[in-house]
Amino acid sequence: MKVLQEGVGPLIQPPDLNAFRSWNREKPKAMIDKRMTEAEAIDQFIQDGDYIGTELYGTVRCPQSLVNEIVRQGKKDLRVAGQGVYELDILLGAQVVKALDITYIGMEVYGVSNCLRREVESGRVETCVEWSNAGIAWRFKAAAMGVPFLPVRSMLGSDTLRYSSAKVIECPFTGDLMCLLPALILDVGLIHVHRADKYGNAQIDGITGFSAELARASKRLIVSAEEIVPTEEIRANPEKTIIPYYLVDAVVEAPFGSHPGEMCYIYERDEDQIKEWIEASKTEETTRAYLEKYIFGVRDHAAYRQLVGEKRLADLKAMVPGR
Amino acid sequence: MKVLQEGVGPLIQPPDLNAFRSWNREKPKAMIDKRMTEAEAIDQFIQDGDYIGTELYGTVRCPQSLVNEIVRQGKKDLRVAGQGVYELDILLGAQVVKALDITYIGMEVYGVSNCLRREVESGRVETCVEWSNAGIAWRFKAAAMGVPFLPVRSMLGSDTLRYSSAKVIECPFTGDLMCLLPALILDVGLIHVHRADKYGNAQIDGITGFSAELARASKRLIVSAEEIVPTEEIRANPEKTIIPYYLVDAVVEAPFGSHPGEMCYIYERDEDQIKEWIEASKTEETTRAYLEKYIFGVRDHAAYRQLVGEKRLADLKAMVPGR
Amino acid sequence: MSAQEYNPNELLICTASRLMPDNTTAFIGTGIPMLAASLAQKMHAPNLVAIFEFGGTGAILEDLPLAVGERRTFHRAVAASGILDIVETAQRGFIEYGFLGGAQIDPFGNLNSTVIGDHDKPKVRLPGSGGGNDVGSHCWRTIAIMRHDSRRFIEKVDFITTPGYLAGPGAREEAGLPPDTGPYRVVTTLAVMGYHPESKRMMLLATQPGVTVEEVVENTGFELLMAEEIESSPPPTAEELRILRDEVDRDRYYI
Amino acid sequence: MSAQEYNPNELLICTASRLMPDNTTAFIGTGIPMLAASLAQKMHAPNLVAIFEFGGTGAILEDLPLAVGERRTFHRAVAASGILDIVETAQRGFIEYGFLGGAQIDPFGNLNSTVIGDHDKPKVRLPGSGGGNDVGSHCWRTIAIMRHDSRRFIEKVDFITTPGYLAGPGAREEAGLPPDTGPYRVVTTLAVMGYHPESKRMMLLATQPGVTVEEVVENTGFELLMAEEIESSPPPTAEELRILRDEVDRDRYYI
Repeated sequence: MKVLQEGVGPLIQPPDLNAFRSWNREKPKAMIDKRMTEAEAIDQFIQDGDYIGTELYGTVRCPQSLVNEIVRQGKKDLRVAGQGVYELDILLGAQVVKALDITYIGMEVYGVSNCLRREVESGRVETCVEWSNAGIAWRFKAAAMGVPFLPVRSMLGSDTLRYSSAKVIECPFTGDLMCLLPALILDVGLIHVHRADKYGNAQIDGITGFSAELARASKRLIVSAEEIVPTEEIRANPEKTIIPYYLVDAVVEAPFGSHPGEMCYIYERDEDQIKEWIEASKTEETTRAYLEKYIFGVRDHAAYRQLVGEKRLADLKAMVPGR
Repeated sequence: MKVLQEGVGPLIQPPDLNAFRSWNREKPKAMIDKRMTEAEAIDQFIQDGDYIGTELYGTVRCPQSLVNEIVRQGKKDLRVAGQGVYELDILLGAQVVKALDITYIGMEVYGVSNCLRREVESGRVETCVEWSNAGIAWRFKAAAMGVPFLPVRSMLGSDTLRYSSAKVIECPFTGDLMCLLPALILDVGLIHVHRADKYGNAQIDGITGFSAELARASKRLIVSAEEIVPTEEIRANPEKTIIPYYLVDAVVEAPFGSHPGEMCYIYERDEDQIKEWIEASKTEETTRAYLEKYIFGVRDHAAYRQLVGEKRLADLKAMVPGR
Repeated sequence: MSAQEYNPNELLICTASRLMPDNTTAFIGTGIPMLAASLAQKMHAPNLVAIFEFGGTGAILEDLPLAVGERRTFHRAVAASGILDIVETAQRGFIEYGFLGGAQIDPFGNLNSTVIGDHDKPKVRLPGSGGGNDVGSHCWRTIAIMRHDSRRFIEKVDFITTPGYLAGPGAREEAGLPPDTGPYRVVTTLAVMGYHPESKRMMLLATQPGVTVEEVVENTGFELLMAEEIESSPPPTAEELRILRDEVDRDRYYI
Repeated sequence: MSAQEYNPNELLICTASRLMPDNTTAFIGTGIPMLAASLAQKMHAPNLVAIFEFGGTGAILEDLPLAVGERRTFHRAVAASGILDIVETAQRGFIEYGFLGGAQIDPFGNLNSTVIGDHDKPKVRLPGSGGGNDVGSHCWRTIAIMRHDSRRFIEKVDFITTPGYLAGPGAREEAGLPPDTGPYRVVTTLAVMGYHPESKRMMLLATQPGVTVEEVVENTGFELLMAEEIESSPPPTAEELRILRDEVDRDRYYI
């Protein structure tokens, strides 16, 4: 296969689909109660140096209680796939990221990420490999399909491709140039959902982002859910299941798990706390103070909710209009 | 791109994704009332020689009233993508098929298709290009993605590949051999759904087969629906929409549109009529008599329903258990 | 039919059923495999994860599905998706067992369901691959359920619809198929066969009740390897037959 | 602020809004494009099909979405899917307009939102492509909304995050990008620009109210082509401002 161009970016995680097959074969297919706390899930399934990914869009449906626990446990040298706003900013603020497959890390309308700037410009993040949003999602899709690459027409002609690890080839059917994206297999995927049963069958309301793809691209998958429901509720609406249980290693009950982000139909975004973070993230010192307050200073997600305050959380719920 | 092996089968429909883009650009994006009868839809959108495809599984959710109308109007020389049971058998029985991208045409537990045998063994079907079920679905998926091929690990090493138009290459990331499937763009796609609005927004209950892929791989798309619903019903549950209106050219209200096939949660399969067809299909003469009775002998789908009989249709509905 | 007697389909169903362990994934096709999976769930494998090609995962097979995409294939399932999600799940290595059939099989387990005779001028045009090739490419272990006679068990199939071990050891990997996959068992009304771990050729493991090794050999059109010890496959038990007749296929679609 | 006065964001929103015809598809990103799309739906384009990256198609923008995946992006939508369905819809040619932004733009409309300085030792690390590269690769016509000064409008961007016309005529096609796609308009508080049909270089089409051609040139760090007739972009109308203030952004998130 003649390669006409290739990006100079390293493959931070090589796409070995045969090894992934063997891994998946060994995952238990039994219906096992996988409920545990954030602390147990992160301790058991994330190692220093792991390649991890979060699924979300902006601050919507972030697995934030899991990300907070990663920071709390002092996991480090993480390699991260990123499209992210607040949650990746927290990881960068905690200085636990070593390498990034990056598409977008920023604060949306609030502008650039101060933490990304500090970590990359200082060289503490050693590697940034560039992709587009769909590029990263397609890389998950390739892994989810069980193939080592997908051909797409994004990224062609750009420096985004030049600083990626994609390759350009000529289509053997049409002669069109295609950008080949290598499959991205995560060591650990983190997804927050509306509901899951204790085995890990998970359902999401509204748009689904790239949850199906990331879940299927993960060697280990930690699902947090606003609510744990009986399996019969899942079986009554199997069309809604976007993650079948056998993909899942841990199920964490996490009400307000996306806070300060939002969860559609359940609670709105906590704009005040987002603004507090934007301010805090401006210096290393204030960043540390923020992390101290919201992560190290609280034992777990229940304590975090207490710190944020029942009234404030109730207000965020009350802001949700009818459908 | 070095090709290590290629199937000897012709590309019955070439994968020109740029032409497909231009076609899609011109499709109207306005919300237009697209309701019409089977006769109008088939007359307006299917030409002799067109490449068509139906979406279904076995006899489930067949666009049968549309297929019957194709036969009734004497469309001919069709090129067809097939995974099919009763509905492709009817097209073959009517001798209107010239070329097949074939994965499976048979009668499931009732065995081989007599019509397929007659048409292929006589040479009236001039071309059979072989694929697997997923192979055909992935070919639609490639077109739906807007790329000229997808890499997969099906078909490798087999004569199915040898008599396809797939190609084998070495993955430039891993060195693994991959089967490349060319995108399959239909001139006309036919899909039967549970509900649609008059613009073409369509929803399906239960499993969805390859409806999303085929709908997105069709230059023209005819949707028949058990029920036409107000758009507000669609907008109240946008997650359920598998076909957005702008893909659709015609919306046909067709209660019992899948008969003698079934429609999950609405009516069961008419086993007696399937058996009647199995018997009839054994000779050309009895095949013609069956087509005369159920297609040429009735003006339209309403007359067909009358022929089958209200009581029998009511019985098929009554056979559906609670969910 | 009494509990002591049973018909050929009942024998095939019971034999296939026993090959499905609990808490395992199995790709279930139309016919015998559906009955076998339903029986397995009601006997030794209540948590057998039945996976159906067009989207059903983990259905509870209270009622017998009659076709691969009908509502019983996702009845109280844990997920109901579509064909590509399912086959990609297999391609990703999640599906352990897959069931296959065909008109012809060769010593390496290659299967033909496409044509008898030449492809372009066939003597008999058969249905084609369907999901067979996908199952045979991606599932870790495939089980073929066949009618057993010497016109079907032949040295060389007319057309390799679904890859077995192709030309022998290493051939699947050379063709690019996933490593460590391939044919596992062949179940017929005469015998249960496996494959020799080195030569990848079909090997007689057990005879069905009342069948002799000679009968098996006679009905096989190629040289069948013999396991060191040829077992006698136990007949369907009274319990299996009761569940099969009273619960699995109450309406006698198949039995 | 009275109906006669307006702030820079209001000007950008109204100008961008008028570029969206009725019954057209537009890929809508966070910020100004959301307000512009909402305003367009309430003014001249009630059937503008707003498409949001993470899955919303055809939402009714009664309430202003604040981010690209939040509930208002699929409020009473015709479909709610996921990112790949949306970007594949664009890749398949269904999306006419796409909105872009960036820290730098060059005469061919190439955009940088990745780094200032060298990629591996950046002076400023910016957020990265996000959906920008996808929009700029697949949509038929892209509209960039920019702050207008000579440090942003420069001869050569530090990094081509999102392809404009790359090195000029034919370069997109040579790179494999879909034919007939590319930059269409640049909207700033100073001007509206297009591209010369042959040279594909940026060309001044209209100045914003009260802005002179000289001011535009002064704030552009490369030679700007001039349309034969430079128009005056009309100021926001009282009706536009009323709807923008009373309906689109009642809570003054942006204006």
